[in-house]
Amino acid sequence: MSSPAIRITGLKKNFGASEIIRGVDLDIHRGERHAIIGPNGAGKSTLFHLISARLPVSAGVIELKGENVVGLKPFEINRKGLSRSFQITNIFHNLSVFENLRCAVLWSLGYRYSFWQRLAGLADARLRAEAVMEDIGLAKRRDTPAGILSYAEQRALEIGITIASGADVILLDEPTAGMSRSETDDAVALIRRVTEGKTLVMVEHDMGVVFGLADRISVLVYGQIIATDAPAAIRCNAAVQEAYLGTSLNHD
Amino acid sequence: MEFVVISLLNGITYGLLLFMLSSGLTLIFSMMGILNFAHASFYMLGAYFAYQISTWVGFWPGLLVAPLLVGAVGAAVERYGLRRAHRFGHVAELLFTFGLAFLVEEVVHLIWGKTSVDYKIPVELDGTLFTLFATDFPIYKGFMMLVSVGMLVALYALLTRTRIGLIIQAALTKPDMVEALGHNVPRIFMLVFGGGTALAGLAGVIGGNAFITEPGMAAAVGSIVFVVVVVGGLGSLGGAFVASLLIGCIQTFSIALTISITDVFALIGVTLPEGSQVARLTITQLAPVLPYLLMVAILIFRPRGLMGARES
Amino acid sequence: MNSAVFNHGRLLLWGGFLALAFALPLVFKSGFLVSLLCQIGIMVVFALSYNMLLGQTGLLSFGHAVYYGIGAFVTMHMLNIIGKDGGPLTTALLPLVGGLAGMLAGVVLGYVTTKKAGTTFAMISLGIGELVAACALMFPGFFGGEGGVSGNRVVGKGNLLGFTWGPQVEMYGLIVLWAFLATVAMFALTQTPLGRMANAVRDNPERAEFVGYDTQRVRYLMLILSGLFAGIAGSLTALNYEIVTSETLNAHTSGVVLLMTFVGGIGFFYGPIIGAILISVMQIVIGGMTHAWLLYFGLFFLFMVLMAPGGIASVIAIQRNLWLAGLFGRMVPHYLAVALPVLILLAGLVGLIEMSYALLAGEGVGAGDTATKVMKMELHLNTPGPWLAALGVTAAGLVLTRWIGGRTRAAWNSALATLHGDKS
Amino acid sequence: MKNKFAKHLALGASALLIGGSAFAQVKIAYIDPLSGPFANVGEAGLKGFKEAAEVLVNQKGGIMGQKLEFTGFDNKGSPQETQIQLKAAIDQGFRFVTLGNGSGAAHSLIDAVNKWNARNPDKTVLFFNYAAVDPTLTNEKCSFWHFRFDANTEMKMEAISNFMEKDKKIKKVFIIGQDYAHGHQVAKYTKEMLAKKRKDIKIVGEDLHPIGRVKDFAPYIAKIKASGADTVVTGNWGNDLSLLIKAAKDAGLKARFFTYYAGGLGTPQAMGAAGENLVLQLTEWHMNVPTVSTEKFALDFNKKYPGVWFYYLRVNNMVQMVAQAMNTAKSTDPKAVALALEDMRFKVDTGEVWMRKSDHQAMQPLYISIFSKADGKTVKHDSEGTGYGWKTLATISQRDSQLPTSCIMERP
Repeated sequence: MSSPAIRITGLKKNFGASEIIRGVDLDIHRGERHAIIGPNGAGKSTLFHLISARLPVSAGVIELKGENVVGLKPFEINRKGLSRSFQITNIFHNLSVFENLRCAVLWSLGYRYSFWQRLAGLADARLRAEAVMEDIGLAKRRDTPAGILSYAEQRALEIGITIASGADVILLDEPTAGMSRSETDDAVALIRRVTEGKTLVMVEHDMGVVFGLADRISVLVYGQIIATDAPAAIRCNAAVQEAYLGTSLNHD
Repeated sequence: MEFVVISLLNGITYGLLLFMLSSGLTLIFSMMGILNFAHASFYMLGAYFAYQISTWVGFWPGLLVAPLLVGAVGAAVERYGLRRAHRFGHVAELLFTFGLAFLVEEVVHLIWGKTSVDYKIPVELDGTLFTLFATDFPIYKGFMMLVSVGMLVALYALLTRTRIGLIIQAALTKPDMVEALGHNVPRIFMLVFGGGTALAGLAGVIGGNAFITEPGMAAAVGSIVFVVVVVGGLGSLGGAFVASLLIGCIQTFSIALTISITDVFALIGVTLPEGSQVARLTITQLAPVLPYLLMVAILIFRPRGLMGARES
Repeated sequence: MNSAVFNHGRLLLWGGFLALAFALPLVFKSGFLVSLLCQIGIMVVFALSYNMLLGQTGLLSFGHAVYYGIGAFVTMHMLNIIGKDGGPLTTALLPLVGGLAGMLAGVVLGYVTTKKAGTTFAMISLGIGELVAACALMFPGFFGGEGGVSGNRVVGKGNLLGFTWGPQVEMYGLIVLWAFLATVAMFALTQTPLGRMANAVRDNPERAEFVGYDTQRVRYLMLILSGLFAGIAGSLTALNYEIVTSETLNAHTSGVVLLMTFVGGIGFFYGPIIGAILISVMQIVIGGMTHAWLLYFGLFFLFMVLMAPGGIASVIAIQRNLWLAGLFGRMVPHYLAVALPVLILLAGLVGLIEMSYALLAGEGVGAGDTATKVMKMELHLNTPGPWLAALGVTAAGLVLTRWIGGRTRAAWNSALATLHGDKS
Repeated sequence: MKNKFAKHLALGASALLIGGSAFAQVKIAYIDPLSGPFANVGEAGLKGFKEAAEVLVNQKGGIMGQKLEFTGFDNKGSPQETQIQLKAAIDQGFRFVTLGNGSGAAHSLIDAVNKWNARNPDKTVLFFNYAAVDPTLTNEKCSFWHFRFDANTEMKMEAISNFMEKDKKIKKVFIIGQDYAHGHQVAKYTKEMLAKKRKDIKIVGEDLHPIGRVKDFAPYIAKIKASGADTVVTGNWGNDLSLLIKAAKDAGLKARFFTYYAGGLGTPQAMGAAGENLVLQLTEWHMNVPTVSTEKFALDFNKKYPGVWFYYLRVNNMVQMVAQAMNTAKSTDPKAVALALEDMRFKVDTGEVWMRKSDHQAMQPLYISIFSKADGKTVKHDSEGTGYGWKTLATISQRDSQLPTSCIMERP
C-alpha cells in the first residue's frame, strides 16, 4: 500500500488561451475522504473531469494507485477502479432504477459485452444491484423509469450508479447540490455509509457536508491548490480565509 | 491545356452551385442542429416555382420571387412542423424532414407532372460568353457563377456586418453559448430555416434551367450535398465552400481521366491481376463514387472535416 | 424472475404467433395473400434488425439496406453455386449464409460508421449506403448490373423433409420458420448484458463510459449483430423472389425500413413488427386503390412524427396502461365522440386530394373506383361545385375536430394525470 | 386498372372472390413503371396500348367478340417488383403480360415466366415484349414464351452502321452511354460493326456514365470535343440524352449524334433547338413517314392525350398481331396464341412485320431520320410541339434489318 490512491503532479489544463488548472499537485491517500472546496470558477469540476478523463489533460501526470492514467479513455480509467458522479444528473433516463444499477455493475462483474448470457440469469448482478438499490433507499421505486424520479431520488441514483461497480476510488461532484436540508442530511448519511472503506474525493459547496464528511480538505483557488489539510486546520488557515472572505480580513 | 481550363471552369461552376445548396444546409445545421433532409427538395421547389413564374411573367421576376417563396415555404415548415417535432428530439426532426422530402416530391408530381418541365434559359442569357480555344463558354454559366459569387458576398456581408449575422456566426461554433445568451428565440430559428431554404431555392432557380427541371432533381443532388457538408466540416461555411469547389472539380476532372485502376496502381508499382473487375474500371466510371470515398476517408482520418470546428 | 425469455405467458404468446403464422395460408388460399404474407415475414425480420440500431442503441441509420442487400446477393450466388456444383448446403440453410455475409459487412463497414453516434452516424451511414449502392452498378460481376442476379431455389435433391421450396406455400413455411427464429433471437438479445448496455449507450453514452463500457464497442457490436439479422432478412428475400437487384441495397430500401420501424414504434420490441405488417399491407392495399397513395403515405408518416412519435406501439401501450389502471372505460366515449369529426375531416381531405389527382395527374380516378365511391357519381371537376363541397366538408371536419378534440384532449390529459398519479 | 386490383384483393380477403369480370374479355397485364422516375414512360405506353386496343381491335369487332383490355401493373422499373407484379397478375387470372422498359426487368420477367410455365404447365403465361431491346432475349436467352415486337440493339446498330458506312464525312467516332447493359451493348456493337464496315473510322473515345445521375454533361462534352470526334453514338435515353444534347449545344460541339431514343417521350421537347440538324435517330416510324392511317391515329391520339405524344408504332403492330393470332387460333390459350404468332406476316402502314419463328423476333422496316425544322413539306409535323420534326434520311427494308440468331429454342 505504498502508492496513494490518486497522485496528481504538475497538472495543467488550458481552454484556448485561458488556463483553468494551473499546476495542481495533490495526493489523495487510500481510504480517506477528501473534499475539494473553492470559490466558483476555481476549476473544481474541471479537476474532476481531468482525473476521470472526461477532458484531455494539457500537461502533468495523474497516477491512479501508482499508475499513470493520463491519455486513457474514461472507460479504461473506470475499469481501473475509479468511478465518478456528475454535478448535473447523468443517469439512463429511459431505464428503470433497477436497470440503471444493473448496468453499472455489469462490467465489474466481468460480463463485458456478453450477448450469450441472459441478464435474468445473472444472479450476482441482480443481487448487487438490489443491494445498492436498498442502500440508496430506492427499492420501492425499482421499476420506475429513472427519468420520472424526483430530483433527490435522481441524485441518490446518481450516487448509486457511481458506487455500484464497487470501485475503490469514488469521485462525487457536488452530491448534495440543490437538495433541501433534510435531503442533504440523508445524502450525507448515504455517502458515509456507501463509501465505507473506500477512497472518496468530493467537490462540495455545502460546508456542513464538507466538514461533516471529510478527513482532509483541499482548497482550490484559480486553478491552484492553496492548502490541503485536516478540516480544523483548514478552518483557521489564513490563505483560505483570504480566498473565501476577501483581502479585507488580512488587515485585521 | 485547353482541356484543363475548360474542365476547371466547369468544375467551379458546378462547385459554386453545390455551395449555394450546402451553405443553407450548413446554416440550418449550425443554428438548429437539424440535418435538413429535405434541403434538396427546396432546391427543386425553387426550380419549379421559377419555371411557373417564368411562364407568367418571365425569368427575371422569378429570379427574385421564387427564392423568397421557397423561403416562405421553409419558414412555414419550420413554424408549423419542425417546431413541433423539435419537442421530440433530433431524431424526430430528422425524420420529419425525411418525410417532408418524400411529400414535396409527391406534390411536385401532382402539380407539374412526372416528366421534366420546359424551364428555359432566358434569351438574354442564351448564347456564348466567350470562346476559349475552340470551346464555347455559355453566357448562362457565367451568369450562374456571378449569382453564386454574389450570393457568397452577400452572405459574407450579412454574417459579418449585421447583428443577426453575428448571432448566427456565433452559433456556428458555440451553439450552446448563443442559446444560453437568450438568443434561442423561435423567430431566429424560423428566419434561419427560411433563409437557408431560400438559398437552396435560389440554387434551384439558376440550376433548374441550366440542367433540367424534373421531379428526380432533388434526389440527384440530395446526398452529394450531405457529402459536401461532412467533408467541409459540420458547421463551417468556409469548409462548405472549399468542399463544394473541391467536389465540383473532382467530379469534373475524374471524368477527364480515362486511365484505369490498373494504370493507377502501376504508377505506384503494383500490378493488379488481369481481367478482374476492379482492374478494368476507369477513373471516369468511378467519378460518381469519388465524393463518397472522399467522405469516408475524411471521416476516418479527419472526422471534423476539412475546416470543421466541432465533431458533431 | 420477471424477465425470463420464456416464462409461461410469453411462451404461450410466441407459440400462438407461430401457430397463427402457419395457419394463415390454410385460411387464405389466394396465392397473392401468401405472397403478401411472405413479404411481411421478411420485412418483420428486417425492421426488427433495424430497430436494434435505432430503438435499442439510438443509432439512426440511413444505410441499413446495405447489410440486407449483401445478405441477399451472397445468398443468391450461393444458391447458384449449389445449383451448379451441388454442395453441402441446402436451400433451407442459406439464410444462415446470408446472415453471416450481412454480419461480415457489419464488421467491415461498422468499423467506420460506429466511430460516431448521433447525427454524424446518420450521415456516415448515408454516405456508406450511397457508396455501396453506386458500387453495385460498377461491379456487374457480383451485383449483376441493373438486371440483378437471379436463381432457382429448387436446387439439390432430397431437401429437408422432402420440401423442394418451389411452391410459394413451402417458401412461406421456410420464411415463417426463419423469421420466428430470428425474432426469438433478437428478443433474447435485448435480455443480455450487451442488449441492456446498448440501451444505456442510447440513453446516455457519457455515463455508459463512466461505468466501464466502451460505447464505440457497444455500437459496433450491435451493428454487427444487426447486420446478421438484416442479412437473414435479405437472404429470405433472395430465396422468396429468386432475384436480387441493386435496389435491394439502395437508399430507398433503407428509407422504407426506417419508415416501417418508426411508424410501428421504436420504443417497443414489437413496434417494428406492427410497422412491417401495416406498411406492407398499406403499400399494397392503398397502393392498389389510388394513385395518390405515396402522398397519403407521406402525410401519414408526417402525422405520426408530429402526433405520435412513439409510433403505433406506444399508442397501444398507453391504452394498455389505461386499461390496466381501469381508466380505459372512461376514455371510450371520448374516442367515439372524436371519431366522427375526424372521419368527416378525412373524407374532406381525401376528396380534395383525389380530385386534385384526377384533375392534375391526368390518370382519372375512373368509374368503378372504390376510392371515389365515397364521393359517388360523376364529378365535374372543372366546376366549383365539388371543390366547394369538399372544402366545406374539410372545414367542417376541421372545426368539429378542434372543438370535440379539445374536450377529448382534456379528458385524455386528465386520464394520463390520474394514470401517472397512481404510479408515482 | 389499379383500383380493380385492390378490389379483387379486398374481395379475396373477405373470401368473396368473384372469378374475373362480368364481361368476357381478353386481358393483358401491362407491367411497367407507373410510379418513380420512369413513370412518364410507363404511363405513355399504357395509354398507347389502351388506345390501340380500343381503336384497332375493339371498334373493329374485338377478338372473337370479346374486348381486348390492358391493365396496368406498376413494377416501379424494378426487376424484383416485376416478379411481384407478375404474381399479382397471375393471381388475378391474367395469362398474357407485356413489358417494355428496362432490359433488367425484361430478363427478370422472361426468367419468371419460364419458371412459372415449367412449374405450372396448365396455367402458362405468354410475354409480349414491346420495347426491351437486349439482343440476348432473342438469342442466348430466347424463349418460346417470349415475343419481341421491337428491333433489338444489334439490328438497330446494323442499320445505323450501314448508314454510317456510306457517309464518308465520318472519320472519328465517340461512343458515350449509360453504364448498364444497354449502354455496354451499344458500345460493343458500334465497335464491332464499324471495325468490319469502315476500317478507316477511328473510335476516338468511349465513356460510360452512371445512369440517371449525371447533372452536368459539360465535362463529357469537353472530353468529346478534345477527342476531335465528328460523330457521337449513344444509346442514352430520357434525361441522360436531353442533358447530353443540351451540354453539346452549350459548348458549341458540332458533332452529329446517332441515337436510339431521341424521338419521343419528352426528349424532343427537352432538347428543343439544341438538337437541330445534329441529332439522328433510328425508329420503326416517325410522324413524317408517309403513312395515312397511322398519321391519323397519331394525330387523334395527340389530341386526346395532350402532353403525351404518340411514339410507339410497334404498340399498334403488337396489339393487332396479337388480336389476329387469337382470331386465327380461335383460342386465347397462350400456347395456341404463341403458335399462331410464329411466322406471322402482318401488313402494316410501313410495310410488313414478320415474326420470325426461330427466335420470336419481329422484323420490320426501319427509318433513320434527323431532327430538323418543321417546314410543312418533308417535315410536315413537328415533334412534341417544338417546331422541329424528323426528316427521313434512309429507309431500311425489313429484309435488310434481319440478322442471324443463335437461339436454340425449347419448345413445349
